[in-house]
This record gives sequence, C-alpha cells and structure tokens, in this order.
Amino acid sequence: MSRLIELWQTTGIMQITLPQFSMIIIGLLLLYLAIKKGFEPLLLIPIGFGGILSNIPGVDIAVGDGILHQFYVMGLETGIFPLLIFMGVGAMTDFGPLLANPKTLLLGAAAQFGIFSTLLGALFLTDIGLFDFTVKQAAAIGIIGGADGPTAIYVAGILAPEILGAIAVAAYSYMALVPLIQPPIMRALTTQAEREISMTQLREVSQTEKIVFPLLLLILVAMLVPSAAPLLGMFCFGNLMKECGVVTRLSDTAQNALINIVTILLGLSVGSKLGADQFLVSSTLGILALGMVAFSIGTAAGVLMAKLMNVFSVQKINPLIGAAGVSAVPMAARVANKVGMEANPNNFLLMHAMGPNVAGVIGSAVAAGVLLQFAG
Amino acid sequence: MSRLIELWQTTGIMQITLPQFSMIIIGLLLLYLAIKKGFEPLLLIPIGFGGILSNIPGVDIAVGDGILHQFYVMGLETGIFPLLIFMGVGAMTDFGPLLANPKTLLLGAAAQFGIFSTLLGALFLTDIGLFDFTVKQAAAIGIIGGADGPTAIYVAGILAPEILGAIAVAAYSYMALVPLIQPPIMRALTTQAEREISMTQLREVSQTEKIVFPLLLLILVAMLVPSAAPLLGMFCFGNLMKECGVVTRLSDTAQNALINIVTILLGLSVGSKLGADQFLVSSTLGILALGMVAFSIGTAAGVLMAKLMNVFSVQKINPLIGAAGVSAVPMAARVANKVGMEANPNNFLLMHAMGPNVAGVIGSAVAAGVLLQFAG
Amino acid sequence: MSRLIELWQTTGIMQITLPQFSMIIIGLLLLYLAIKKGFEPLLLIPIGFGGILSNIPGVDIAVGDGILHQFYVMGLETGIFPLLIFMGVGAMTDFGPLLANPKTLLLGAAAQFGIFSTLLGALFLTDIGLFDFTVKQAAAIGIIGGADGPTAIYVAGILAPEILGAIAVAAYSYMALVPLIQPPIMRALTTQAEREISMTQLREVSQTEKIVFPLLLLILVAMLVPSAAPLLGMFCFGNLMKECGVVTRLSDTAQNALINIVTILLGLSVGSKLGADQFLVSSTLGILALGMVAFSIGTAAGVLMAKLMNVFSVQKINPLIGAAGVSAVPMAARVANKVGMEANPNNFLLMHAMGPNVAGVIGSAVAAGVLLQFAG
Amino acid sequence: MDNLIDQGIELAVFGMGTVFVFLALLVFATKAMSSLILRFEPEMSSGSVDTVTQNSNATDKGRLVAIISAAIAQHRHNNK
Amino acid sequence: MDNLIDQGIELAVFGMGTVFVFLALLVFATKAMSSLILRFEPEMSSGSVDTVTQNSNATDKGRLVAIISAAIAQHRHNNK
Amino acid sequence: MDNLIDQGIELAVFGMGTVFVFLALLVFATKAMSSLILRFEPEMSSGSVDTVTQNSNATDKGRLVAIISAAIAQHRHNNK
Ligand code: NA
Ligand code: NA
Ligand code: NA
Repeated sequence: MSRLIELWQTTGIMQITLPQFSMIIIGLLLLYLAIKKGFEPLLLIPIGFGGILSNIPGVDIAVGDGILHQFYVMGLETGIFPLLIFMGVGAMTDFGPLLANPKTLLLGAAAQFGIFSTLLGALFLTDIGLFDFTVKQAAAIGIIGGADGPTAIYVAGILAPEILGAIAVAAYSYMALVPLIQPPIMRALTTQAEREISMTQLREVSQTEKIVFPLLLLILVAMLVPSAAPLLGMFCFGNLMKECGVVTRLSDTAQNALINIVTILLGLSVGSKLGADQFLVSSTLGILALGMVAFSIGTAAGVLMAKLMNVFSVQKINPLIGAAGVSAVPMAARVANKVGMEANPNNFLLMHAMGPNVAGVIGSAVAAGVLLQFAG
Repeated sequence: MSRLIELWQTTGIMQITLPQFSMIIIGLLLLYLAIKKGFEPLLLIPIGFGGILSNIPGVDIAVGDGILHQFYVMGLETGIFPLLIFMGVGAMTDFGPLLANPKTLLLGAAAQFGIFSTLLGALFLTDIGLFDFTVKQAAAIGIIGGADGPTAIYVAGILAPEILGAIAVAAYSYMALVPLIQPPIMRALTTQAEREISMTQLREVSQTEKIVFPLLLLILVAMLVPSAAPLLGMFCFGNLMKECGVVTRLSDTAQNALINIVTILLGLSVGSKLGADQFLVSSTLGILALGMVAFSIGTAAGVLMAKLMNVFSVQKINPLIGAAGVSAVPMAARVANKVGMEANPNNFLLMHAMGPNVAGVIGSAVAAGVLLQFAG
Repeated sequence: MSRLIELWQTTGIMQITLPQFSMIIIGLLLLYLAIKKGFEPLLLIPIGFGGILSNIPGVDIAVGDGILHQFYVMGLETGIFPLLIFMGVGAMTDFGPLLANPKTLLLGAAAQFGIFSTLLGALFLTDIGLFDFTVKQAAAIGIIGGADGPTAIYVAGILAPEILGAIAVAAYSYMALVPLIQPPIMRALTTQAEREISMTQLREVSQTEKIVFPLLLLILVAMLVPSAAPLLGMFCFGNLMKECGVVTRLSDTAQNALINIVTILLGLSVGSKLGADQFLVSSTLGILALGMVAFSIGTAAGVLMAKLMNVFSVQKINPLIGAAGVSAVPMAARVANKVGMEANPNNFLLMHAMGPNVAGVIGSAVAAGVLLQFAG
Repeated sequence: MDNLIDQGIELAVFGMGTVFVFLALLVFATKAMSSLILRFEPEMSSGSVDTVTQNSNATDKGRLVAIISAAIAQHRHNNK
Repeated sequence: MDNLIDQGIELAVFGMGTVFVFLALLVFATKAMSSLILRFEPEMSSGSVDTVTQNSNATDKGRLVAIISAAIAQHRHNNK
Repeated sequence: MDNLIDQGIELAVFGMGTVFVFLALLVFATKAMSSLILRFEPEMSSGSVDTVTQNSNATDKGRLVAIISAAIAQHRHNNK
C-alpha cells in the first residue's frame, strides 16, 4: 500500500506545478495557432510540442540527459542548427529581383532600424526600472525586429540563451502576424497616390550574375563586417550551391532533407527553453511587447526610406515595398503586394517586393554581426 | 624477415579467437536470414553487418575510437537514435482503426503481460541459480515481450547496456518469427466459432480526431506516467506532424531520410554490442529463451483478454485480433488476418487488428516508463 | 570618434594579412575551376568555399568554436565523415564488371605502386633536405596516388591532419585532371596494336554473386588486413545494402540524402584546413608536385601490369584499361574508353575498364590499411 | 534472493496495473474526445482530405509539380 | 544607468551606420558587377536555363528517369 | 636520415606486397565463389532483376505510387 502511494506520487498529477500547467496550455495554444491558423507551422509545431515536453514534471526531457536538452547542447549552444538552416534558406533564395534593382537593398537597410530602436527601448525600460535587461539581452531582443528566425535564434543563443525561448516565440509569432501588423502602418504612412505607383517590369538577370553575387556579398562581408561572416557565409554558400547549377544533388539536399531534419531538431531545442521557470517571468512580457514594437518600427522605417528615395530619384518606387525590408520572407512581400492591389488592382508588386525582402535578410545578418561584435 | 613475421602477426588469421570467429558466422547467419528469409532486413542487415565488423581482431571498430563505438556513444548511450526512430514510426502510424474502436486499446494492454511475466521468469531463473540477472537486466529482458524494437533498445540502453546486443537480436528475430510463433497459440486458445466471428466495418474517423489524439495521449502520459514521456512524446510528435497536414515537409523527412539515416546508424551501433566477449555468454541463451516466452505469453494474454471482453460486451470481437496487441507492427496484424481467413475466407480482420496493434506500441511504451521509473 | 576608429579596426580590411588574402583568391580559383571547368564540383565547391571562410580575419570560423572547426572535430578527427561517404560510394558501386572478369583486380593492385613510390619520393626529398616530411606525412602524401577522395582524407586525418588541406585539394584536383594527366602516359607506354585490342563482351553476373562478393571481400579483409576493415567494411556494407535488394529505403538514403549531407559537411571541414598559416607553407608545393607524380606512376604501373599479364595469358586485355586501376571512379574508366576509341572507333572499353576502376578502390583501401598499421 | 522475487512481483503488479489503468483511461478519454468532436464538427470527416491537400507546403508542391512536369514531358517525348 | 543608455545609443548609431554603409556599398558593388558581366556576356541571360539543365548531376538524372519510367509504366498499366 | 629511407623502402615493399597478395587471393576467391554459385544456381542471373523488384520495400512502393498517382492526376488535369 505504501508502494502504491509512492507510485501515485510519481505521477504527473501529483508533481505538476501551476506554472508548468500553464506552459502546457501555452504549448497547446501554439500548436492550435500553427495548425488551425497557419502560424509558421514548420517552426511553431516543433517549438510548441517541445514546450509541452519541457514542462512535463518528474522526468528529464529539457534538462540533464533529456533528449531535448541534448539537442539544445548539440545544435543551439554551438550555433550549428541556425547556421545550417540559414544555408538551406540561402539555397532556396532567389536574388534575381534584387539583382535587377539593386537600390532596393537600401530598403532592407532601413527596416533594420526596428532592431536598434528596440534595443534602445529595452534599455530605456531598464533605465526606468520596469524591466532589468542587460545590453546583451537588449541586443538579442532587438534582433526580433530582423524578422528572420535563424538569425534571431543564432544571436540569442550566443548573447542571451536564458531568453531564447521568448525571443523565438516572439519572432515566429510576429512573422505569422505580419499580415495583421503591417497593413495599418503601411496605409498610415502612404497616400493613395503613392500606393498606386506602378513599377516597371524587372529585367532578366543572367546566371553569371546570380553565381557571382553570393561571392561578392561574401567578400564584402569578409572585408567590412567579419563578425557577420558565419551567418552570411553559410547563407551565401547555400545560394552558391543553388545558382552554380553543378551541384544539384547538394543543393537539393540542403533545401530538403537537411533543412527539414535541422528544423525538427532546432524546433525541439527551442522548445526546451520554454520551461516554466525560464519562460513565465515578467521579462517575457517585455520581450513580447518589444518584439511587436520592433516589427512596427522596422515596417515604418522601410516605408519612409522608400519615400525618401523617391525624393531623390526619377524612377519612383512604390513605398509599400519598403515594408518588405523587414524580411519575414516571403510573407512581407506578399503583404506589400496585397496592399498594393487594394489601391490599384493592376499593380503587381510581388516581384518588386522580393528585392527588399531578401535585402532585409542581409541587413539583419549584418546587424547581427555588429551586435555580436560589440555587445558580445 | 623478422618484419615479415611481424606483418604476418598483424593479420586477422593470426589474431582471431574462436569466439570471434563464431560471432562472424552468427553475423553472416543474421544477414542470410534477413536477405533470404526476409527477417526484419531493415534492422538485421545493419545489426548483422555491424556484428561482423565488431569481431574483426586487431582493429578498433566497436571499441575505443572505432566508428561503431562512436555511433554507439552518440546515439544509444544518449537514447537519441531509438527516440528519433520512434518519432519516425509515429509519423508512419495511422491511429484511425484505433480511434474507430477505442476499446481495442485494452487488448494492447493485456498483451504487455508478456513483459512482466518474463521479468518474473528472469528473476525466477536467477533465484534457482540458473542465471544471474539483476532486476534491471530482468526488466530489459522483459521488454522484449513488447515486440517493439526502438522501445526495447531504448530501455536496454538505459537499464542494461551490457546485454543490449542480445536483447535487440532477440526482439527483431522474434518479430520476424511472429508468423511462426503466434498461430499455434492463437488456434489453441480459440474455438473455430470464435475465429469465425466477423466484425462490422469500422467507421470513418475525422482529421480532427486524428490531430487531437496524439495530444490527448501526450497529456495523459504527462499526467500519469511521466517516465514514459520521452518515448511516447516523440511518438506523438511524429504522429502529430503527419496528421496535422501543415508540415508535410517535416513529416516526409521524419518518415524517410531521417528515419533511414538513424536506422543505419542505430543498426551499426547495436552491432557494436555483438562483440564475442559480450555476446557469447550463457546469459544470451537465457535472453533468447525468455524472449520467446515473452512473445508467447503476450500473444496468449491478448487473445484471452479479447475472450474476456466478449463475456461482458454485446458487440463481439474476434479474439484473434487480441494477438496483434503485442505490437510487432504490422506483422502481428497480418497474422491475425491470415489465421482469421483460414477459419472464414470472407473474414477481413486486418483493419480491426491494426487497432490493438498500435495500442500495443502505446502499451509497451507505458510499461517501459514504469520499468525505467522503478527498476532504473 | 575613438569608437569609430575601434569599429574600423574590427573590419576585415584592417585585419587581413597577405597570406589570408592569397588564400581567399585560391578559394575563389577553386570555385571557378569547379563551376566553370567542372573540376569535381561536389567536393571542390564546399572545400573552396570553406577555404574562403577559413581565411576571413577577426572571426572564429575554422578555429575555436567556429562552425567549420566544429564540423572538423565532429567528422574528420573522428573519421566519421569519410567513412560514411565511403559507405555511400559502396552503395553506388556496381561490382558486376569486376565479377565478370576478376583478374582485372590485379590491375587495381598494380596501380597502387603510385602510392608507395610517392611515399618513397617524399622521404627522398626529405633526405636531400628539400622538404621535411615525416614518415607519417609521406604515407599520407602517397595515398593521393590512390585517386580516391574519402580514403585520402581518412588516412590524412589520422596520420597527418596538419597537411590534410593540401592533400585533399591535390587529390580532388588531380582526379579532375585525369583526362589531361593520363592519356599521354597511356599512349607513350602502348603500341597502336595494343590500343586496338578489342575485348569480348562481359558475361552477365547473377544477383547472388553480387550479394556474396562484398561479404567475401569483408572476410578476406578481416583475415588479412584488419587495419583496412573500417574503410572496406563501410564500403562493403553500402554495397551489400544496394545489392541485397531488401533494404531499398536504406540504400537510397545512403546514396542520396546521407552522402549529400556528409559531403557538404566534409567539404566544409576540409576547407577549415585551408587556413593561410597551414596551407601557405613550402611543403604544400611538395605535396602538389608529389601528388602529380603519384597519379602518373600509378597510371603507368597499371598499363604496364596489363602488358605483363598479356605475356602470360591467352585472352589478351587492352592495356589501356590498366590506367583505370588508379580509381578516380568513373573518370579514369572513361579516359581509357576514350583513348581506346581513338585507336579503334568500334572498341568499347568502358565496361571493361570499370573492373580495374573499382578494383583500384579496393587496392588503395588495402594500401591505406597497411600504411595506418605500420606508419601510424 | 526471495527479496529479488518480491521486488519482481511488486514491479509486475504495479507495472501491469499501470498499463491497464492507463489504457482504460485512454479508452474513456478517446471516446469522450471523439463524441465531442463529432458533435461540433459532424461534417469534418468528409472534408478532411481536401484540407490536407490545400495545406500542403508550397515548396513540396513545387517539387512535386517539377517531378510531374518532367514525367509528363518525358512521357510525351517517349510517345512521339 | 545612464551609462546603459549611452552604450545603447552608441551601439544603435554604429550598428545602423554599419548596416547602411554596408548595403550602400553592396548597391554599388552589385551594379558594377552586373555591368561588367553584361558587357562581357551579353547573351548569357537567355542561355542560362539550358546550362543548368545540362550540368545537372548524372545521378539525379538517373533517379528522375527511374521515377518517370515507373510513372509511365504505372500509367500505361492503369490505362489498360 | 638513411634510416628514413630504409623505413620507407620497407613500408613500400611490404605495402605493395600486401596489396598484391591480397588482390591475387581475391581473384581466386572470387572465381571460386562465382563457380560455386553458378553451379548451384544456374538460372539465377536471368531472374535477378525480378527478385529485386519484388523485394522492394512496401513503404517505398507506397511513396512511389503516391508520386505516380499525383503525376497521372496532374497529367489528366492538364490534358483536359
Ligand atoms: Na531582416
Ligand atoms: Na508492444
Ligand atoms: Na585507388
């Protein structure tokens, strides 16, 4: 009988704490959003499920010898998982629209203003005593504004692993919410006439340009921002494998089997940081709020930059595509297209928005390099 | 000349021991059974080949810095390989037949009686002095009766890695022998009339039920048997990826590239435990004998449980499908179907037997959790 | 302002050294040769790109916690990457032509003379004071003559990791240059009449022979040269998976997803050894020169062996196929075919040359085993 | 040694008990879940296949379409 | 604490500056590259697709052909 | 230093010898194996392809059939 009581005490019912229970509910909510609402399911399903596993009491899953903790040590502490995903993303990226209209790179620069203003915001909230973020944490929070999952996870894994869970959840949730967050800002900052601007069709880009571009980008990174070289190096490597056309085998694998395997393991590893004691702290609320601010400011900065460029340029660009500079590939580009078509049903902005969209990936990786160099 | 003698002494001929030679023959036999007789080739080819490699004298393959030992340390000591395979199996499992007829879950419970009676048997043989098994070893031997490879390897890797090789060989061999082991027991315990019972067609199950079921199972595991959560968690995660329909990429990879890679590495790792000094011990014979007992008792318990359920239930079930409760997916379900058609050629039991078949996977994972909790 | 100077000093422009700059140019050259000239792109693109990454100043990529160094530690220090690639190559190899004409195995033996004469050459250059190679380094350099990438990388990784970069670059470059290196040697050593020898069509080989051969080879390796068992064991395992026909899933994965993933990681790992301080040393020039010698002597030895065999044998073989004994699968076999067709346009040597071609893989793996045993 | 057998019996009883209790509870939970879902989504089962198809990832579609296109092209080529 | 804000402002100014300078330089570098390439390879863009196809790896081709052959065989079988 | 050369010569002689002995033995072993197999299974070579096909894994078949079905469906759709 005493053994029966002992048995009963090993059950989860007897051991679970309220915070763990709440986190399981949050995990289920993430799964619901991913499955029923289409919120970045490729990441949020592994993250949400991993989050549930991490809050099961009485068994080591996200700590000690637990499998999720092993995945975390193997791939997030080392940076291997986000870098391999970035390689795969590189192998899926088409720089064609960017090469056809290189000045849209500046839109991808402007949108990174969301990163740095959020960093400042986090430090301001600390200054007024509302939260207690270090510079490293503030930098990791700012990178949410890069709207780029692997970059955010890579930076947070190095600078502030203790808030990695909240940062990843914020980054992927807001990427999924881009169609809700961006349009009001875009409409508020543009006139009907601006939204109606139609852009000339992009020129075709040669294969040689596409092959040389990742190498050019790599050399420029090596010369100017070496601290961004791990991220952008793997990205350019993936892109070169795709564009060179002679290693189809490797490019296919980087885009499929390899990125899928790593996505599963990365998602579960991130989930291992959703333990109640780490996630259910007041700073998580601050991170979620600041992440939203970061997306909004990035969107606004992209749009305003496009308007500024139109002041100096003869060939006008539709300022809506500036919003795509935050990255959130390809969602933000689709949003730009959709808002553009509301203003002028014949205005196809999608390909034009893909330029700033991938420029935003480069921009936030450069920003990540600077943060790793000076806040790290 | 003295160097020539030295060279000659580095050859395998000069160094091989009789036990090593015997193990190489056993490895070749496993390969023969796998290739020519179709004995679980996906596992027994890597295991058998790994077993041969492990018994080559004069070179470190399964020990020290040898590659098979590295695979073993990487994937079996950590539990990563069996858990990833379990995730892939989850992504291949269809809970539809089980959801259409949930009470067949009880058949999957009954068949686990094979596990616990074998555990007792191993301790009894120790008590009478025939063998010398610890409680941990007895538990690991019992789990052979779960008829589920990754579960057996996971449990043995934690509780009794020194007998992992024998346990894995027994588990996969008897799974392959299910068409020989089960039918006599099934016929002995049922009447012709019982074997002729035909069952009504299963209702169709909605996608929502299939999505919610792995989550329901996970929550129940978390609340009642948290020690089974690593196994069943990964299993449910794989199943959720498959059923949710929004991460086809990940589900495909979990079912193909990932599970295949891990199967190769796991098989070779298990083979690394077939070194002559570990495998050619008397306890191996005990393990093989007890494994056979475990399968037989599990089969009998499943059939008898079905008969017991028919006493209390109006809607009769064919007791043959109880035998499928041992797992050995999908072999045991096919055997139930085949024996059923012998009795009544129009009696299609396959889909009905799939319910207890996957229930047996859940049942033995729960049993594994209890053993890890109390014998670990 | 002082911070601006500090920022400027973190740029690559300020930190790069001339050797690093040169290595980046060499990396770009390797990429150019791989992409535009078709030089073994599957390996030289990852190696060349990895080489560029390794010479970016001011950031740890190929050292410390850098990702390429982690890949190196994970896969090259352990030998796991080359062995997994060898398994995949085994799963792609067809021993049919060899089984139809087993005496061509001797051509694969003769061509390994390139390995051992180069070893001697390296020690001679040390003896006369031109270079300073140890026996281990000489052995690793010799293995370039095996014309087999994974074997060379595996041996160099164990015996002389400090020159692994140069060895890998030499091995893959000369494999790509086989169509330029071999034909003059082949023509110089054969008469027109010899080159015109046409060979009878090969008999069909049964599936059973193809299944038994890898096991026979494994047993012979185990008995005679156990130190070659890790290499040839993994190779035979891959081949058995392919030929047995019952594990198509595993064989497909070994030939595709798995070998592609490992190729990417292995290439980047090798690239991590192209750091300027390791690569831009005088011994690299010696290694490149000796590697060329190794290929040439191996080619000559193969051709001469074929001529010798014709002295004793009634059924003449075309001595051109002896050149395929160096391996460089399947390039050397194609070269033999091409040179043969120049002499006699109706003379199809391709399938006949595949026998010595794969024999060369076995031969250099055996040679590797001897070197690891006695120089290791 | 009897201690060993005692330990084994205890393990067997608790283990088998846990397995049965767990799966019996799962029977009830599953039945409850199914009846809840079928009450609120009676039409679900028929539409399920379409949902999956529509949700299938864009990249997967791209790959499939590429294979299919190649298959068709090859097919036409062969049938010329 | 003001120190924290100062540090943040410095980081923000340098960071945003670096991002802008980098991407502005990339604009120029990209334009220069494109004009160089288009000068020396004016016909490239049209031929690019073929190049890729020709270069596609033999093994990949083999696999594709196998799938296609199977598809066609199955197709014929089904249409009998 | 001559010691180095001596070591090298020894390594070369033993190495090359081992390679030759090994592959020569493999020639004999292979011939013996083939003649044994061909004596006991003279009809094997013709049937080999079928065996492989039959043995191909059920899951692989399932995947292939899925791809094929999709290809055919798409094909019909396109030909409408
Ligand atoms: Na971005
Ligand atoms: Na079971
Ligand atoms: Na060779």
